[in-house]
Amino acid sequence: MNKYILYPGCSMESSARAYMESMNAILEPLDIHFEEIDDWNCCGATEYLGINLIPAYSLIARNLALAAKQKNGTRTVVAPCSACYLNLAKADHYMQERPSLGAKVNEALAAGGLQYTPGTLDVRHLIDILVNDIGLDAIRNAVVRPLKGLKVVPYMGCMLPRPDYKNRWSDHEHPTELDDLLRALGADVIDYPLTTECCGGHMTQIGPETAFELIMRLVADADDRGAHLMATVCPMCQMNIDAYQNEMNHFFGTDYHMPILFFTQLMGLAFGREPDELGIGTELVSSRNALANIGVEVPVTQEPSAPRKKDEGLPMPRRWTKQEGKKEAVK
Amino acid sequence: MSEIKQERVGVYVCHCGSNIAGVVDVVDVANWAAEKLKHQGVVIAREYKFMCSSLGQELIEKDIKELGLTRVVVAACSPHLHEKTFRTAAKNAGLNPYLVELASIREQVSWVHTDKAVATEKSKAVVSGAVSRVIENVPLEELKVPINPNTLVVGGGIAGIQAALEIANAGFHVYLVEREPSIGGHMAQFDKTFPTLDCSACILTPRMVEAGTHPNITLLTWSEVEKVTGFVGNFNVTIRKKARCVKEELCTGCGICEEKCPKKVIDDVFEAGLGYRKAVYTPFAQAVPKYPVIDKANCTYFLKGTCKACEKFCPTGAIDFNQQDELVNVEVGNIILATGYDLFDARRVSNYGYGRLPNVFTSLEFERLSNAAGPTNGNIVLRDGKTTPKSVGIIHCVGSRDKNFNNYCSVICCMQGLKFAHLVHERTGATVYNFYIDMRTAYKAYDEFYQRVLEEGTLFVRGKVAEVTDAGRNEREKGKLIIQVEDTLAGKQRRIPVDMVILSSGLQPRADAKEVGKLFGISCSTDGWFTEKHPKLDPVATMTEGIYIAGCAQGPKDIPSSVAQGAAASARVLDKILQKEVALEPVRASVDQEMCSGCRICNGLCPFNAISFLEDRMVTEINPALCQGCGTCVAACPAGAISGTGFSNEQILAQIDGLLLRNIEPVEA
Amino acid sequence: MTENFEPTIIGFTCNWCSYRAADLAGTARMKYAPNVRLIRMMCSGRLDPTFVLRALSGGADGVMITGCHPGECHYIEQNYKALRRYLLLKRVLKGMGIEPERVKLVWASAAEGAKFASETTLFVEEIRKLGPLNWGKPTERLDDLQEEISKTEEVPA
Amino acid sequence: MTSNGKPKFAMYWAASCGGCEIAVLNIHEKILDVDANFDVVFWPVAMDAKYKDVEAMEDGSILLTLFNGGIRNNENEHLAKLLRQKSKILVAFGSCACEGCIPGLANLSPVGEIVHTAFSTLSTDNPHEIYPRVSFDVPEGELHIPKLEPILRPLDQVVDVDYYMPGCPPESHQIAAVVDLVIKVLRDEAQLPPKGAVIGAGNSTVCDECKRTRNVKFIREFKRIQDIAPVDPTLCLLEQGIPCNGPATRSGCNARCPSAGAQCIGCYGPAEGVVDYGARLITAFSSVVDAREPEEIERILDGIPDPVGQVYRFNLAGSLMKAAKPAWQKA
Repeated sequence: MNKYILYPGCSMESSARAYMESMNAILEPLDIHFEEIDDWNCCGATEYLGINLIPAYSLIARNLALAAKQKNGTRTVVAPCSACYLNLAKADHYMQERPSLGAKVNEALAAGGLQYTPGTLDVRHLIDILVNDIGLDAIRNAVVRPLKGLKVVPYMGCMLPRPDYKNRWSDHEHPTELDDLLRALGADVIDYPLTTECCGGHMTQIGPETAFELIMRLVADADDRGAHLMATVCPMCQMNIDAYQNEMNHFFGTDYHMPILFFTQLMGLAFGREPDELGIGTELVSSRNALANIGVEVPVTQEPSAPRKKDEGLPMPRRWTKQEGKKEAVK
Repeated sequence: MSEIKQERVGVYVCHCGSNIAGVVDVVDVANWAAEKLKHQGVVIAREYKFMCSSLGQELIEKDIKELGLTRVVVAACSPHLHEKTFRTAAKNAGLNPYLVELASIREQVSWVHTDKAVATEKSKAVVSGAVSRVIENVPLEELKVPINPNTLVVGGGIAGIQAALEIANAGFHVYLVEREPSIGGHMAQFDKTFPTLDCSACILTPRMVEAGTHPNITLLTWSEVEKVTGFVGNFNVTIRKKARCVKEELCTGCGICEEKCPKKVIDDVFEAGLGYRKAVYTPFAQAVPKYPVIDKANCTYFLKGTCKACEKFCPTGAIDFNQQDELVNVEVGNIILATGYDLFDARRVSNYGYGRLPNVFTSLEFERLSNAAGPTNGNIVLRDGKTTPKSVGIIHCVGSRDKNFNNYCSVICCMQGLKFAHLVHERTGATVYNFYIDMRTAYKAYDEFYQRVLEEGTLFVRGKVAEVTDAGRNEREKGKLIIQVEDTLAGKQRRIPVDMVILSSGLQPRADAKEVGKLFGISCSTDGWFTEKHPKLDPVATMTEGIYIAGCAQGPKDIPSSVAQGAAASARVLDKILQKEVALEPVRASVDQEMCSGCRICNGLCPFNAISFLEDRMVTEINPALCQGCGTCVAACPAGAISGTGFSNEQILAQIDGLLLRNIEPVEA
Repeated sequence: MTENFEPTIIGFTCNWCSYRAADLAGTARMKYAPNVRLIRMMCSGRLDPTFVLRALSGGADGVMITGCHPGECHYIEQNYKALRRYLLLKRVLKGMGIEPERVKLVWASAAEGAKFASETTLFVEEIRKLGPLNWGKPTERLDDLQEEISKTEEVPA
Repeated sequence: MTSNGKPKFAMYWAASCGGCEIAVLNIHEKILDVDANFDVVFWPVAMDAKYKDVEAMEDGSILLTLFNGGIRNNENEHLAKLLRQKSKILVAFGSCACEGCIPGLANLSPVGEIVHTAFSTLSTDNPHEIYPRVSFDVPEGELHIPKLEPILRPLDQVVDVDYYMPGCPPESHQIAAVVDLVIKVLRDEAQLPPKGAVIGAGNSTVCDECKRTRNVKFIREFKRIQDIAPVDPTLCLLEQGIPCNGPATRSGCNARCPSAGAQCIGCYGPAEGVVDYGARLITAFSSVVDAREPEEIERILDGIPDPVGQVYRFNLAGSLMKAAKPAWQKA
């Protein structure tokens, strides 16, 4: 029985519900038991730390303080989302590295009767415990339906391997943990050079053109290499590539159709679970055709979002009109 | 208090130009010594601009003769610099050289303190300590030890070969030990050498043959040194001669065995992993000695007990599978370590993609590519072995001048990069980019070579390459290796697609340098290179008498410097041999067997086995020849029965009292 | 009083590593506290605890013992013996009521001039904080034993 | 010379236990030689001579004075100076006079604390906390008792000593030998050794006379003798992990204690020419410790719980440091 404390994070319950469902689906065959931190709060994602350090770290450290109180025989906090993992790891690291910060944060936590001594907990990502604790052999043994014939591009994202405080990853530029795991599922894993390139993060809100450029690079290269779909470990990466692929195509006048799923969804398939139990089909860029390669029938549960009908009223202004001039693809 | 000895002490305080006098009030120190230390025996105290000058030394010699001095204290620089000078001066004046003490008031006072008054007071204390100590000095004679004229050279690269030849030509015997089956070192792997573009083999092999056939050189290849005991002039070295499974006396070097051997193995030593060799092989055609070796790890006979093809086809029956390793014992007087370097492992720079992107090559791999005797017969082709690249990027400083890897500059990678650029131009006509941060072409005819490569049309981009990737973003980049670099002269980021990338990687100490250093009793610098006695004035000697270093083992350098150091080391060895005997510092320990109770506490303390126990008389004895004078047993003897010359208890205790100025004020009751 | 207290410290160095580190600090003109007066020995293994006791009882406020890093001793392993003596000596000093921090062991190789300089200055500050040792010189006058004892109680009439 | 032509002999005991006096008697019938050859003029333990008798003697009239005991109070000091003045040969007799011995261990604490411990601790029934006073008025007049010196000093730190005779107590066969020597000197049949020499002892260390076999020592653990059952009767005690002071203690006692199965505790003091006895033992014990890592060395050294007592049991007052810091501060 592998016991861990789970810090799910907001996206797991909203935009990345599929990640949560597929994760829960693979726990039982791998004998993993998660105990959620009760009354956990948001981790500040990528923005808050950039705005104001002390309240941001206090917000994050509150989760660590709660988890420390709840230590049920394990000191490892697992965060499936890369942004949550990085923020928790940063809080633990910098509270130790800069005692003055630690003191101020503890002062803030004291208001809620909480306290956190840095170093008491090990903050780790889901794929880290799957590959290093559970081990690829155990995963291989649990595979019932090998994903032979499914060409997958492993996309780790940029938050996981850098900064690597505790030297957990095989390499900072080209980590192979996701490749190995997908290979253990029997999939045809493509050697993907952009595995830790950025997906744009919250640039989709601040500077869409930059985000589209980054997303286009990822999708284009995956497509060139003949990938059926991409697999990722981070809700933000999944959302950016999945939700904005259509607008990216529109912006660059390209027509890519590169589905992107969570690696736990593929693990679920390999463990013999049905697509609807894994949230497969809820993605915007449908993975129907991709998964057909391995004979998996994805039910059409949701009408693909039909383009908005033209109503009779005055035409809506286009959202990014002021960039009209530079619309053609960056050469 | 011990009664005041009636020694007549001379104190000499050096200005050292302004090095000392600039901070320390030398006149005040001299006057203070004359006045305050008079009751200890100081009869004269002078200060002079340059004590180490001949005039300064004459001052001492004159005083010794005229004033009958029995002790001399010179307050100047570090004993490591001029202790010998002042000891010789004393000797010339008839005073035993070991009755001279040097008080360091330059390196340890004037150069490191700013407050003049405090520095002067400290200098007085240091002089007082030296005077109290020198009174306890006793006359000593240097230990004369005969020098064995034989020499051991470890490492058969160009530096080792040069050293061996120089000594052998001077008529003395050399044992040349080389770990690989043949001598030649890294240089044998190169195609051309810069800046003359000489063919490396053409200028190296004659030297190898000369070394291989020289009557005064015993070649011990495929061998490693296992144990070294003894000291300068009298080293006893145990060498493990690994079994070649080939009887050297029968083998003619015809190469049939290699031809017939069915087992192909990747050669990641000589061919740098690009080419293949057989299980029985000689590393390259011009190998010296010509005898092949059997690689037991890959030979089918040793794995499964079958095959034996080589034995069948050998015309002279030279193959002998049950040949055993042999331990050879040699007596030598001096040892030269020329063990060379390891190439920096370019895979550590993961964003350059070596090991992941097929068409990224290291410098040694390119040397084999461009070498006519190499796996591609000199054709520069991509990893598929067929297509000739149309554009090549050469990246300098891979792993060097980088705080994540090696801080130092590896000296040769710039010229090596230029040589590659020229060879690619000459052989393929491809466009060549060189990515550098500083072009270091410092030695003779090096910069001219850089101008020539410039004129040949090589495109130079000054900038540290950020990444080599195969993720092309547009048609121009598809299927190519894209070099992402900030062109600091053009002031913008550039993405340059090329077919092939060559990493001009830096040099690194041998992986086992620390262990080898410990084996020979020398230390390594923080970067891992062997530590020389003095970085500027004594680069080929080490702090251990009789052990010398040459070539890249001492630090990254090019072939001319390695050859020069090889010759320099041999010159140092020759002057030791011609002296017939070496004078060892008379710093030794000895046991007063009357007082020794045979408690044996000291018996386990000596790593040089100089301490032995006489069972019959139940007392301990120290062999002066083996004793290195570290003094550990002197400090350990519970009965105080072991005394040490040069650093005796009396000297050190007196120096402590002197430094604390306890000898100045009359000691209160 | 301790601010302008200038401690006197005796430093023992080994000829091959720490003495050369001191020389290197000199040639590199690194500045460090002038309170340490160095004695050169062939090896840190030559250090006899008598030297440390002689220094402390002779007026030194602290003793710094330096040598090659373990494993890099010119005589192969003699610095380990210096380490053992240092550890037992500190226990005896503690038993004698002397702050064990007054004696410090520092490894510095011939290439670590900077470390030698910084460790020296650091040690001088540590000793300055501890204040003078003044061995054998009473810090409080004891006029009369009687007055010392009577301080403890009043004899009933 | 006294009226009956025999040389005068005196013996005095300062801060000591009287064991040295008994040791003199322990030379059995040889005491008659003493009486035959000497006129015992002053021997407080044996006869009722008064100080003023000694003060009345001419200077240097006592040929041989055996002075045992350290200088603890001002009376000891007065007598030491007096006897020095009156004696031709003054011998520091026994460990107390030579180096302070067990009374010297008082130098580990300030003198006020010593008196406090003596007069009002658990084992002393002193409800009214009555303390000794140097002078006290009584109807008959003013009473005086000697004043304690701040630290105990060996004889040679107070007066010039001619010879030293170590041992606690000196072995009776050694005392007998010295008596014979002095008698021979009287008859000009022998020469007195050089001034300041140690007499009545050997010039090596206890191991020289110890019958136990000795090999090269590699100690992994120091133990107390009572924790080893059974103690090997023939093997060197130090080799069995018992911290034996024999290697650093002067010979002369025929290794009395090790031969009786106990470790030597160092009562014969340092060997010839040794500056500090304790330092010799510190270096001896650390030389046999078989460990390289600091933690491992510390573990082994924990086997000597009281290092000061182990290495300075008999010669604290005669060592370089003479006393502990607290004792110095109020001196």
